[in-house]
Amino acid sequence: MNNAISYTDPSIFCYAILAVALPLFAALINFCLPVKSKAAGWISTLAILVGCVLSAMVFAAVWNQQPQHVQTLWFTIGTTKVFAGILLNNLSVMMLLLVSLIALPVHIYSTAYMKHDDRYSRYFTYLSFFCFSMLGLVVVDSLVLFYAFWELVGFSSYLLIGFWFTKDKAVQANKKAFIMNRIGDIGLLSAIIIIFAKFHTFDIATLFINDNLVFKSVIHDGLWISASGQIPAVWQYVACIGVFMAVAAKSAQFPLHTWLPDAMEGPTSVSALIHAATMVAAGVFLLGRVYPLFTDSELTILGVIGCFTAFMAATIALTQNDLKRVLAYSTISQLGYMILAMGVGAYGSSLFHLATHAFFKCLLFLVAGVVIHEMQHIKEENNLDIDPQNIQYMGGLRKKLPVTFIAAVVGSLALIGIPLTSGYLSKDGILIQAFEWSEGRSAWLKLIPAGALFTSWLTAFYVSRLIVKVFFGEFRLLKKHPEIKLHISDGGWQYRVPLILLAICSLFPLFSLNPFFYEKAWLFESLKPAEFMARENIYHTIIPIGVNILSVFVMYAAYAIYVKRNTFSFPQTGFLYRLSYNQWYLDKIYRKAIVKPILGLGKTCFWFDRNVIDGLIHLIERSSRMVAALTAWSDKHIVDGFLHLMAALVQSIGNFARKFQNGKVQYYLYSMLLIVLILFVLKILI
Amino acid sequence: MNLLTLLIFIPVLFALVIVLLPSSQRGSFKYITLLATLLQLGISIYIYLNFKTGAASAGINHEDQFQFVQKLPWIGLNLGSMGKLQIDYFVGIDGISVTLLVMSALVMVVATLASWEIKSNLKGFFLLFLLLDMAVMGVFCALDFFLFYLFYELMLLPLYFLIGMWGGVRREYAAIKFFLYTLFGSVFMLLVMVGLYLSVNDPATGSHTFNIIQMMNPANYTSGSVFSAAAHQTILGMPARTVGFVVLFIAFAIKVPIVPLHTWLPDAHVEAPTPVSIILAGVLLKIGGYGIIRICLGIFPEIASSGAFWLGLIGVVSILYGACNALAQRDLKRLIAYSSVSHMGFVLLGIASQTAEGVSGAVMQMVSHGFLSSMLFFLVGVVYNRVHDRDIYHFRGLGTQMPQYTAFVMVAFFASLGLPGFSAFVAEAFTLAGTFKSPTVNGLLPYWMAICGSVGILLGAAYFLWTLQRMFFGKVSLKGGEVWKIALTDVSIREKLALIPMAAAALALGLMPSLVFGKINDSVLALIQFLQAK
Amino acid sequence: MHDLLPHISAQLTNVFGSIPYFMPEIYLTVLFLVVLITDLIFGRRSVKLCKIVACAGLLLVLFKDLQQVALILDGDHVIFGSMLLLRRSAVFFKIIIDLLSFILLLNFTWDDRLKAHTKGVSDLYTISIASILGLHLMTMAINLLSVYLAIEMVSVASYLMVAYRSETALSTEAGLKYVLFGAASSAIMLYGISLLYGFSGSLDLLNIVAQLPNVNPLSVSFALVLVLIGVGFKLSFMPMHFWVPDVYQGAPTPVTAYLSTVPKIAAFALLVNVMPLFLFSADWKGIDFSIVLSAIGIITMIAGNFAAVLQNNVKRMLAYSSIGHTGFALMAVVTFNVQGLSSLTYYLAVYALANIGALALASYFNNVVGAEEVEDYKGLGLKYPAASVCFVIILISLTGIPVTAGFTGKLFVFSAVYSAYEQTHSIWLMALMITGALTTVVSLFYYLKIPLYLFLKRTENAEVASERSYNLLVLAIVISFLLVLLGIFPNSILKYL
Amino acid sequence: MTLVRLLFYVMSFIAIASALYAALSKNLVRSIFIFFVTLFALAGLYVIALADFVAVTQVVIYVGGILVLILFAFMLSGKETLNVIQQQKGKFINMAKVPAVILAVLFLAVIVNIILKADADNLPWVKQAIAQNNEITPANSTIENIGVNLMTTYLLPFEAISVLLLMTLVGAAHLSRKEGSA
Amino acid sequence: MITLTDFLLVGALLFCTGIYMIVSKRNSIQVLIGIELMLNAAILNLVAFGKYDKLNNGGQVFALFAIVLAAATTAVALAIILNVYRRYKTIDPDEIKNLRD
Repeated sequence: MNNAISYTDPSIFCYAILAVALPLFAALINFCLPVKSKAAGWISTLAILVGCVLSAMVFAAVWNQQPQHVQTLWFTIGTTKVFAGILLNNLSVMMLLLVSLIALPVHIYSTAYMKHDDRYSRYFTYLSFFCFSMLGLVVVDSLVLFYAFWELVGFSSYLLIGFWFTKDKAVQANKKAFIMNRIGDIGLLSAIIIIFAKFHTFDIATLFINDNLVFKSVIHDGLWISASGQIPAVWQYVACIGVFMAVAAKSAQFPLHTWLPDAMEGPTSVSALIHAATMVAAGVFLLGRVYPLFTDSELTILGVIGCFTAFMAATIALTQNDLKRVLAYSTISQLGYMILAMGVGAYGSSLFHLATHAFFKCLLFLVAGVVIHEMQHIKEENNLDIDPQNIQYMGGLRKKLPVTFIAAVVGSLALIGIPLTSGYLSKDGILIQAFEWSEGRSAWLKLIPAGALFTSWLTAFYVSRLIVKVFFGEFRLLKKHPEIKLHISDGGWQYRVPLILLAICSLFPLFSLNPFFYEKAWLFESLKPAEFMARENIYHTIIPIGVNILSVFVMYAAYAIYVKRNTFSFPQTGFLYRLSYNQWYLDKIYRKAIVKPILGLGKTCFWFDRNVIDGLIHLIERSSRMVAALTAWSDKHIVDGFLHLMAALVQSIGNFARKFQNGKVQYYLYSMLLIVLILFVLKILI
Repeated sequence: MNLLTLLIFIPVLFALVIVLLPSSQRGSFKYITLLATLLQLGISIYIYLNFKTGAASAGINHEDQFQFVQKLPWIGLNLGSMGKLQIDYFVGIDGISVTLLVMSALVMVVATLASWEIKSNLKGFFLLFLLLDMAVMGVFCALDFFLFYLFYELMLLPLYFLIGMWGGVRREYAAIKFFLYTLFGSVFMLLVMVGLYLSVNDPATGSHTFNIIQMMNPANYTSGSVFSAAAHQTILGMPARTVGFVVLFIAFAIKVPIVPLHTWLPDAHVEAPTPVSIILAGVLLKIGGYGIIRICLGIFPEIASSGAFWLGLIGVVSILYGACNALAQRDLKRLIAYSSVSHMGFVLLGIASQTAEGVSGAVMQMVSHGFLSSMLFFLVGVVYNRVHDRDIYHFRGLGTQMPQYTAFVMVAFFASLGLPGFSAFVAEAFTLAGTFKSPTVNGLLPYWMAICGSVGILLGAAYFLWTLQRMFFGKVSLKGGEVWKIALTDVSIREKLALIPMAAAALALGLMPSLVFGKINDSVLALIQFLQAK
Repeated sequence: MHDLLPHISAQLTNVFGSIPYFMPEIYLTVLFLVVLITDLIFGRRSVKLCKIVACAGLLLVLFKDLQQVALILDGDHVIFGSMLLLRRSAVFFKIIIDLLSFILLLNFTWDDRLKAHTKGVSDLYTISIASILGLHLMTMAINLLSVYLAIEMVSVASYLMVAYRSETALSTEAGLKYVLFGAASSAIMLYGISLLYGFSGSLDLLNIVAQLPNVNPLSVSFALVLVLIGVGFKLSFMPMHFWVPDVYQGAPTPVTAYLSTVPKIAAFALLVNVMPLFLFSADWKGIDFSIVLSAIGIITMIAGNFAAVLQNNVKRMLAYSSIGHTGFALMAVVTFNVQGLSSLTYYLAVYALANIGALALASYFNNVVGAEEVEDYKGLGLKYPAASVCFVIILISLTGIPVTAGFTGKLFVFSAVYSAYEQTHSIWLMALMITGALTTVVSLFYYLKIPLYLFLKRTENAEVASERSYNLLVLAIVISFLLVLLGIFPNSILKYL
Repeated sequence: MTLVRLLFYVMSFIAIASALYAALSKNLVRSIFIFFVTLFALAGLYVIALADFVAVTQVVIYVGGILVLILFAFMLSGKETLNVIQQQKGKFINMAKVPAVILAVLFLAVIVNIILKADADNLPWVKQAIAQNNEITPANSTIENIGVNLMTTYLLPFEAISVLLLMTLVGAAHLSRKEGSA
Repeated sequence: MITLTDFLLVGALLFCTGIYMIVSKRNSIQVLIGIELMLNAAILNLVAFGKYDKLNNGGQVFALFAIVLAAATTAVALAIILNVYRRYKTIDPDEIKNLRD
């Protein structure tokens, strides 16, 4: 135990560890259960429920207090001691609570949602395992462990995306997700290694919090200098790039975002927990952890990328017809906001948005789950060949699914950022701070807040489109197949309770008693940087008003376009439409520009192995017949294939030696005498 | 009785039993072999538990710091003017050997369990198997170069026959290729060994010696001898010590194997029967790495430093080249064979870095790869035994067909591709950490090598995931149709017995790397210190 | 006569004094006569008797050899005027030769083809005993006359043995080639000897060396080259090796075993007796024969080993391999030091043992399945496991892979050369070693062929011949056992060498 | 001395000429008979070199022994054999023989060269022998000397060659024997 | 005075004639004769030098031994040649090449 910490209450750590470990135990127990056992769901839920309570206790104890840190020696390698421990500060306890809080409704929801699956207990095994990884990720204190949980999160996500592994699309999606995440992992690993090589420690507390070694290091004259030595400055950039790659992969930022929409092949409850609320937020969390590593210019780049991602994803979301895909792109877009916030120094707002987004996006996904579940129900009942996720078939569901509809509306408004919702508080904070930040910077950088602003209107549009298409108007499927009968409802309490719970959490009271001023939110106040300026400039007033008024217009426009159909509609063949519909063609580009060349490289290498390194013997055989060819190839043979070269050499020397053995004794004598004579003469002459 | 001697020669005792038993008892051979390997495992674990750590028992270049030592005069001749010939039976272990020893013992047990599939000519098979077992253990324990070489060469022949007689279709080609490659390396190693022997004098007796530990001390070299560091002799125009290092390195590098000396490996692995593949991948490749650490680095430390860049480069090339090749394979076994090339590249990279992290990582990688590759080959063997096909394209949806098997495969694959929690992650991460640290600590390797190495990890994910997706997921669709469907039963108890220890070992090492690091740390530090002192 | 009178008594004293140092050879002569008489009296039916007599007698000779070990403790002895030199190495060579000859004599009747010879095998015993006598002389010869006589004695006996199975074409063909090649070589050698004698006026090599500085070195070198041809014929090094494959293949297998081993050992003994006299004479100005021998060694290794790769006939392959081994042994010779000599002795003994074993097994497989070509060995490994395993062990030893005696032999030769290299830094020695190592790998190509066919190739033919040559099998097993034993504990004989 | 000298030249010429004829002749029998002449001429040369005993031995053993042996061998094996063996194809000047000629000439050149270089007549030991009266003069009888030497200095080879001859006898007899006869 | 060099030259000529015969003649017996010629050349040398070796008679005794050995070798060679003739119906060494690579 490290006793450098001033205030230590051991029970806090026990609670925290227990909160992390309980889901693991649940996973282990579930793994041993028969695959169809229904007990699994309740075991997992119980684990997360207890975990949630414990997290709350930890939160209460640590929030706004001194960071708590405890560690024990894990192993020693060389002279380096690698510690394992727990670091509890505002950031981690917030995440701890957030994750367990989101996970709880999702668990409850899942018990119903996965009820009929053949591998019910496997699902909860994986889900609990994910919770364990995610919770572990937020509390660990060492970069090695952080990386370990980081990968485990990706791994459990891999398992869950591919949960229906007989579905080819699901399998391809999970492979893609894992490899994309792997790219990020490599970045993170490189960054960790660089940091380790630089500071000789993996301890996050030492690096970023207590001693803040990273912050104290400087870049000077092309060297990255700190008390522990110096390395070329380029490696500081590489480390940042590495971290950014990790963030981009996990939080689905351009250019590594393409896995997230595909990941929607997993069960919807999984999408809600992992791909909306928790795992994708891990990237932002990572940024929060290693924030001091980034220099100002690097943060700017971060901001640019975040802004671009937010914008791009929003444009794509405009035209998607798959319910979950729209939500996926909106997630990407919102994550872009968070990264942007980090980039512009709005550290607190970013994390605030992370928290609020977790609730309302999870809510929206669960809503989508209900809708899809019901659509699936219709499809199976009537033997239809439709995609249950396609919003083109939906409409008017507000009557059939009232609870779901209300939840959806709350979630959407939060997503758009309409006042009284939590989304308003966090998003406006980001916008305002972005504008403040751009103050006094070059004109190009003004594009960042502008882009963010524009994106928020786009958001308003596509969210409205979604809600309108799903819940308003008339049921389009019924129009097409008038014969079908509808037996759909909101479902049992396992569906409703989570929805209601989350809907409540998406409103402002949880975060702030003042529904209009983001800086009054308690979460923000605890996380904001010390030098935060009070509201004194014009942005604090203009932006909320401007944004929201225009948003309302946009929403109405959407309603008008999709329900009343009394105004213009989009040309569905335009370039912009296609660009958006095909997700900016990024997948195709990746396939052509990266996947194919790599596979090609593999094939080339193998070809090289077979034909050049290995096939030399055949080559030599042929070339010995063609003397001309021999010279051309011999170079390669000498370099690579000495074995086969030797075989051929042996043969030719052997043949040469054998040539004398023609069975004629006089010839032997002749050769002998001649050789002796020649050798003798040569010996004398030389 | 010295425990190491016992450990080495137990297989021979049991082999004698098998020789004496009539063929009618052939059913019992496998149990006898299993007993022998289990006994070995027991002894090795006992040794492991009783292995003392601490700077005073670090080993490396201090004879008195080795443990479980047995030193008996073996061949001693008075050669008149040429001094005395001194060859000892000298075995002992330090931290680097002990973990490999335990790993090998466990792999041997698994290989025995995999030998159940062997149906023909059992007597010959198990005899050769036990002989190989003995040689392998001997290599890890020998501290006399002559003895080392003896065991080293002794591995060749059993393997040749094991591959050649019980192997696949192209077994002759594979066997000969394997044999020639390795013999090529070792014959020249013999020359260097003799040169070293003539250069080194045992200070205690004054005679020439094959003692590896004595060879590490520059003071023991007679002035003016070929390999004396002070003499700056040349062989064919090149500095003699460089030549010596390169020759030894090539000999071991063939075993490791490195690109471009690796082409024997895919063939040998593919054609070998499963138990032999397991031993090849699990143990034999480690002997190359072990040899490089113990002998190349130990005897020629200054060359190892000046040539570190090239070693590292070879390591990086092996990592990337192996991984690229694995991407292109259709044959599952071949894929795994190439992945071995890639993974063993990390060993070389770590060794080249000459940092504590790098070398520890390399040793860890050897141990870890020992378990994981054995497991992987065993898993391939499971499918191959059932339907005699290994083509990835011929299978689909095995996850439904053989769920438990798939679970094991996933464990093995993810462990291999470096999922945290398993040993390979710790090994590869620290190898890379050591590599990256190298420029600042000793300036041997450039920074970019670590980055390139990490790309290898990425490629590893690609081919393993692709295989998973292709073979195990999706709807069941098998080339052999219903026949295969019936044949492809899930893993049996025996197979589980073999697989679970491997998976458990990999997991245990991943969670508690100190199991390995704790034992090797002192030795590694001593080695690094020794290398820096030169 | 008057001139000689004063010397006669001294000469006679010398002769009588020499006899105690000559006991093994006297026993051999008596043995020769006994075998001859047995042969004559009992005729063709006497094979068994001849064999018993010959083998028993040889054991006696061996015993006498061992007694000689005591005689040489006080130094070298020049006996019979200056005809012979009895020294340490000669005694060991003789012991090895007799031991191996004993095995070979046993072996003669075990080969079915040779046994079936219509004219009986008993004459072969007579001839071989005489040949062994010649070998004994060769190991000790130090006088041009005794050198020539010994070589001729062995050669003539060899011609007879090769052509022994006169009813088969191949045997006689081999005989013809051998006799023509051999007679020509010995004629050339004799010419060289006559020149040497002419240049120095003496037959005693020690005197000759003393005289040579006064003669044109080029002329002496030429004479020596011609003499080397004669020795080289026996050793079959390049370019005197052409006869080897044909003769080894054509000769009866036990005879091949004989030819490829003991005369070679004796010839090496001769070489190490004679060459150093010239090389280390301070006044020697002619050709540097250590370089010549190095070059010859390199070429011989290459020619022998590389040509063997392409052979399919087992005996022929072994013939080529024996050429390669000669080259390797030459490596030990060129060091011309004590270590080189003892490593040479060890190497040759081990090589000979292994080669005898290999040919015994060739005989064996010929007996049981009529196999001559490598292809005929296909799949025999599992039918005749004991013999096949022995074959593998023996071939491993020939290749020089641990833990067989062949490896230790190679190791000792390498270390001898290495230590010589450390002193001289001669590039030739390095080249020799590298060639030696390379050709070891090459030799694997062909040695491995036999295990490859025995074990790896499979055959549909499932029948197992009932008749088995147990004697040969036992011999092979004993030899393999010895090879492994010597591989692990080379000390047991090395400490005497 | 001139007579001896003349005799030497004559004998040398006969020896060489007959040897060349034997070498060039295609007819075996003729070749054998002309070889007689060579041997006789050589015997004459031996006499000139004051080795009368050797000359006699030459005549007895070579001419009487070896050549007769050769002839008898063919006589005994039937006339047919002789005919087959005698038949020779080809022309007098045969291109195939050119390499052989070149080899022989090369050898001759080398040997002559080294003989001249050696300067045999001025070798120290020869001079010493002359000085110490160790030279055989026509007055000496060599036979006694040889006899004594054979029994003392060369006793060992003398005895050894007897074994050799016995062995040859046994072996040659064995080879020449018809199969099946004991 | 007949010099030693004269003898040596005669010997050399005979020797080379012998060499020519052994590599060129198409008849084993003629090859044998060639060998005899070479032997005789050597014997001539021995005898010629033997003149200056009265005491030891080295040259002459060696010549005697050489003659006897030549006889023995010839006898063996003839026996073999006869056997060859029985098997091959020829004694042309070029025709007898069953043993070859």
